[in-house]
Amino acid sequence: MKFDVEVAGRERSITVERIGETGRFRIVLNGQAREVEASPIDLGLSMVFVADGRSLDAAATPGSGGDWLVQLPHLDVSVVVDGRRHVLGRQGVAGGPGQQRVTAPMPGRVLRVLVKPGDQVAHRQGLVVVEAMKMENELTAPKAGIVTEVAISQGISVEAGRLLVVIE
Amino acid sequence: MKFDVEVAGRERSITVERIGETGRFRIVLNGQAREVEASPIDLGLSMVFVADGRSLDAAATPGSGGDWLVQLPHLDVSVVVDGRRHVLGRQGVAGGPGQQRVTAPMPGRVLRVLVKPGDQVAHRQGLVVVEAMKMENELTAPKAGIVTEVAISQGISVEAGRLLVVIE
Amino acid sequence: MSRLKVLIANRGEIAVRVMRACRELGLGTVAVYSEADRTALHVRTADEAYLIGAGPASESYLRIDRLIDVAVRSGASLVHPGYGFLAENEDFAQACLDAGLIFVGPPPDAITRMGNKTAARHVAIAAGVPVVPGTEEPFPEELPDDALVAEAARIGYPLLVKAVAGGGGKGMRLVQSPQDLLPAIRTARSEAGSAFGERAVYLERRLARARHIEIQLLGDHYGTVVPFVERECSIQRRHQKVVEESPSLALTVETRRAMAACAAAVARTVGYTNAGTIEFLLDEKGKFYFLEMNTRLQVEHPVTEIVTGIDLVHWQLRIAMGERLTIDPERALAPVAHAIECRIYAEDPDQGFMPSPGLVRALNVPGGPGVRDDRGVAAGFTIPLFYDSLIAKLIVWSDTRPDAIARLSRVLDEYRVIGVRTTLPFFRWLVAQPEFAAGQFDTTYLDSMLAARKGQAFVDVTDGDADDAAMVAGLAAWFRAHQASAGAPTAPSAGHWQRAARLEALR
Amino acid sequence: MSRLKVLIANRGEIAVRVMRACRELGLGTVAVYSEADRTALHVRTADEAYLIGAGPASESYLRIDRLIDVAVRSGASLVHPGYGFLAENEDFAQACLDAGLIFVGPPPDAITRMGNKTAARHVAIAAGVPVVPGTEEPFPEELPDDALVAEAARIGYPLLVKAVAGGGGKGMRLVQSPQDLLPAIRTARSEAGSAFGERAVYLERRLARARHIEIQLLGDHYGTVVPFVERECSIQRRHQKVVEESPSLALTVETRRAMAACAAAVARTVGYTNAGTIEFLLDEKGKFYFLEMNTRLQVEHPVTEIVTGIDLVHWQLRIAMGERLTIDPERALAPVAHAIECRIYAEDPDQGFMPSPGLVRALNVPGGPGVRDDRGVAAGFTIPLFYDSLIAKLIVWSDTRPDAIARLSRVLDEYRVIGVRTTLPFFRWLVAQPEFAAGQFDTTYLDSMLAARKGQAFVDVTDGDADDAAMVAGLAAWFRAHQASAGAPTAPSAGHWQRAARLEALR
Repeated sequence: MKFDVEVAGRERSITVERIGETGRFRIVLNGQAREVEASPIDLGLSMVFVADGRSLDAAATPGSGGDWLVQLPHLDVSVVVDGRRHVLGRQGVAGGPGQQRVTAPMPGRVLRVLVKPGDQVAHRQGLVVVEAMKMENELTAPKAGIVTEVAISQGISVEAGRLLVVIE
Repeated sequence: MKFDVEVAGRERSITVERIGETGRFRIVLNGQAREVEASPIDLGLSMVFVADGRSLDAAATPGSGGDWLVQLPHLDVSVVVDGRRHVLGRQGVAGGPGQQRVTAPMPGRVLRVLVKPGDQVAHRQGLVVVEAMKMENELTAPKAGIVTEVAISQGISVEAGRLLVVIE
Repeated sequence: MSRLKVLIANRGEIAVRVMRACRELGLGTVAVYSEADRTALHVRTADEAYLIGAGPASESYLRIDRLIDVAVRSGASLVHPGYGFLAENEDFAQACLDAGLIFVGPPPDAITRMGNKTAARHVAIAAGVPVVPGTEEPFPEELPDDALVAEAARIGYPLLVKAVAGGGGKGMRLVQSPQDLLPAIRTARSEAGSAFGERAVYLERRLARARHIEIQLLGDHYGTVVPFVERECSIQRRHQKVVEESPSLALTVETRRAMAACAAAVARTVGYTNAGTIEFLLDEKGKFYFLEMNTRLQVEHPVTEIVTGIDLVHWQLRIAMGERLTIDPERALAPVAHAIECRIYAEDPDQGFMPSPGLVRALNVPGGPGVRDDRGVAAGFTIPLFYDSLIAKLIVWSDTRPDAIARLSRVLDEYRVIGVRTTLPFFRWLVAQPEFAAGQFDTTYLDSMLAARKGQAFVDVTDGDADDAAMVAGLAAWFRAHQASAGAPTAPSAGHWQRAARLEALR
Repeated sequence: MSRLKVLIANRGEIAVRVMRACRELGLGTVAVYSEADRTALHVRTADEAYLIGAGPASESYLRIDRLIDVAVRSGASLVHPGYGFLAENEDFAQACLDAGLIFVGPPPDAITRMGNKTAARHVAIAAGVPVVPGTEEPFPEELPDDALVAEAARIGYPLLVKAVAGGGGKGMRLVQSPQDLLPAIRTARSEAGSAFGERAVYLERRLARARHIEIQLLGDHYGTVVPFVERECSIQRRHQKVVEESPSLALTVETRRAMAACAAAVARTVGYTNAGTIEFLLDEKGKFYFLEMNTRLQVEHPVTEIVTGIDLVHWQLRIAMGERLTIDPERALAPVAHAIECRIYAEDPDQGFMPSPGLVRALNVPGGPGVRDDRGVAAGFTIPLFYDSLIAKLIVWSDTRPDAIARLSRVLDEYRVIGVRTTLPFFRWLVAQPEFAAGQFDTTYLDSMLAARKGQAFVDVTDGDADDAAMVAGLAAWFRAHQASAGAPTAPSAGHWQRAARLEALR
């Protein structure tokens, strides 16, 4: 099977083929072929590279929209397989050039709205305070600009990814 | 929903109805009604009895044929829901009256066959030695009688539940 | 005779911790839970559990009336408050006594005197213990701004605005210069009001390069007070402890004994009983100052249990039931190992430690020698928004601090939480820092390090990592595809993914 | 400089245990695995892993040629054999040395002398240590039956038939009277041949009411031998240790020192290095007899690590790399706690402890104070048929034996393994026995207790239990039914059941 994957901003294509019956696979990535022993376990994979014996124990949790959260022993990374990453990611840096859409990085309650449309804001100036788990988290401007939209109001609950403020 | 259940050899019927939207249930068992808070977790259930607060954390793993392995904090027990227990259970005490079918309680290899058809055997006399995990396990006669069938031979591998010997 | 029951007026890991001690002492356990905690581990661990209200703590875990009601209904004899919530609330302690229940903690008036940070400073001074310079009385909310500014100038900058009812870094703000004073006081008041229902604050000088050292103690009802070997909690992010250890590299045995004596003196001055902790700041010259007292069990109590072999929660319960404290005081002061605790939170360290609540799909908790797992979350639990997002405390120990750090590194690599982001990548980074290994840090260390990183991710995705991740995702997609076509000869557990994908679709 | 690598020539919990020590010392880890162990925890834990053959141990973990080949290919410098498999095989130790590898264990000739049970008895006698009366030389297979009968009569009944190459109760049979002698010798030979590839056996008197007490020791390459505080392993089922603890209730401090001195004397006599254990029998009068030596790390080593705070596997590796043993001998003999280990097997105690291999769906491993989890199995692993079915070692400790037992009881209640039957119900029964609590047992205790039960189940299903189980199954069936109808408002994790049901159907 052939998949298009995107990881850490890099696009590549990958071919996965089973060899025989016993959990051995041939993977071609970046034009390079490798043989691995691979078996699914729980929410992950146990992989051993045949050439050098390297053992890799990884979790792979499917998200919505074709992305997987891959957890290697020392880091977590999102991989998109045959699809597009969701527009509303974890961090609100979506939007066209010049336009910055600040979204909620976690669910919570809007405790205070510090700006209104038309305000001039400096880089790192506070925009909205969201309370989650009893801690106040101040979301700041990713760049200097003018607030063109405030999409929430004080006291409401927001989901992760919800648009809060647009700055141009 | 109404279920017929069998547990520890006792048949009973049980009615499960959801109350409202928030994980509360009304269960009628043996003509007695109880309210519980119940939520599925992983392979189990968290249950709290509303009347006396008793908390019960149980695992319930479905087997084939409508039976569940229910694991209470201090014991494991099989429960058959709307179905029949498999004939080939863990222990070979199946068969008609007077006939005892001795089956393999675990997968393994038949190391030695100690009886042949026509043999008279005493209660607890050794019938077959099955090796599993490097330990030799001698399966013995559940009652005195005559061997009417030996269904395996030395050296073969057997699955759990496989018929080994019939005694009448 | 039916056995005694203990109501645990808390949730999460500390509720589970207390229940374990109850079990070991033959005591029954009664849990309370909010609607957000129906499947929480503390509910599953308890003998009995009672729903006490909606998710927000103010409607459940902070409702004294409902807690007392459950204690009475369930026939509990003792109430253990854990830490946080009502653990330092004298009204709750009093309400327990009024209902004929034993409160597993100090007497209400000791909570009142020591829980109020400014009153506690008076006690320390009366006990002859040096205090950090600061305001002697809390500020009423109506105090004019210029009075605040004048008082701050008297103390000197940098200074800290602290909630009188504070704890855990909430309602606390560092102020470097006069123009930041008033906004800091406003934020601190607001946070304190939300966290503790009490908006009063006071000011305290920020000591330069100070280390946070604290002394655990136990007191019984017969006048015996036993202080323990110190804990060091200087690794803090925004005034919240992140790593705690015992013993401290920064203390001589003489300073340990002096500090322990001061802590015991403070406790005796207020007739303190049960478990408590006196926090000190240690300056660069080895001089120490009383900071405040926590009139309860602390998050970091396990490091003390490990290095002394003494079970503090057992003793809390035994003292509450009237037993005499028979610990050898020399044993309490002589650590037999070095222990380090990390607080594993459901927070994304690469997004400014934003909370990352959600469904914990699976956990790989490390084992083997020298590891203790104090966890409040099991697989299948959805971490709610309403509370502190602590998943687990991971405690390691070994003979020496370098060995404990080597073990910590091994253990952090084994630890995996699937489903939510956690602070594990941050700890893997921290444990590799030379300053951490050398023990060269003070309470500002971590915030300075984090500020200098300017949000840089705690792990770099190398080309090799990206290749690995791509292969893992490719194989996972392959298994999912072959699992979907019935009867394909894949391993059974590939079904997890199908399930997971279906669950995502249901959201 | 690339770091040193260690090949771990084993599987399961001990392979994981050794890898943890390697990690903590900065050593790389190389695993080997059979086709039945592709997803085993020891493979997932290692830096590198190499397939060495089919499931049966004779085609994989016992293949010296393949192990040496992997060690050379991977660039390993050290080989750790764990316990079992080739751990006491002098040919393997020699093959490692011949290939320029460091064998983490004693020199091959010490294995030869002490691994052969009858030769070991000669060594003990030479060291001035009392031995259990028995045959001084092994029986050749061609020895006529009447010679065997005569020799047995000389020793006296009851007696034990023991494999010369034995260990772990394999190839061992108790003989009460002459008519059982010859069948017992046949079975023992057969089991020994299958387990160790060596059919020789010998006879030993069965001491009445004897306790199994053993002394762990470490020796370096510079002549230092340090013996440790004893372990008691009298709780045995069919000569296999089931529960181990340290210290023993049955020893005075004087006997401990005498036994430790004897153990060290035996080790010195053979120029022993690395970790080993001398097993003794202690009779009712407090007199002890050399039983045999295990020239390797033992399953029960964690209890010693806990009560002394000394990491034995670290020291195995450090000694192998040429370090001097710098342990304070007094510390090694002075326990600071009481530790108890239970071996959790995939066996069904209610079916005569028959193996219960299969897929482990989930595990709840207990945590909190005083618990160590040495596990070789993770959720999602299918326990194979080919090997010992040990899932995990559960070790608890506390200040005193009664406190440790109270903790063990708490911890056993928390422990749950979903998917396979385990010996957990048996341990819950054992821990409640008054003889166990009182420490009144010898090596025959457990077998007698089990025989007296005549197969009675370890748990009785009361009417209340049956009601509970019926309700759990009814609710589970309800959730499954509502999960099946799409969009029903059930909690997400109910999907597990659908998955599990589908997997069953695929089998």
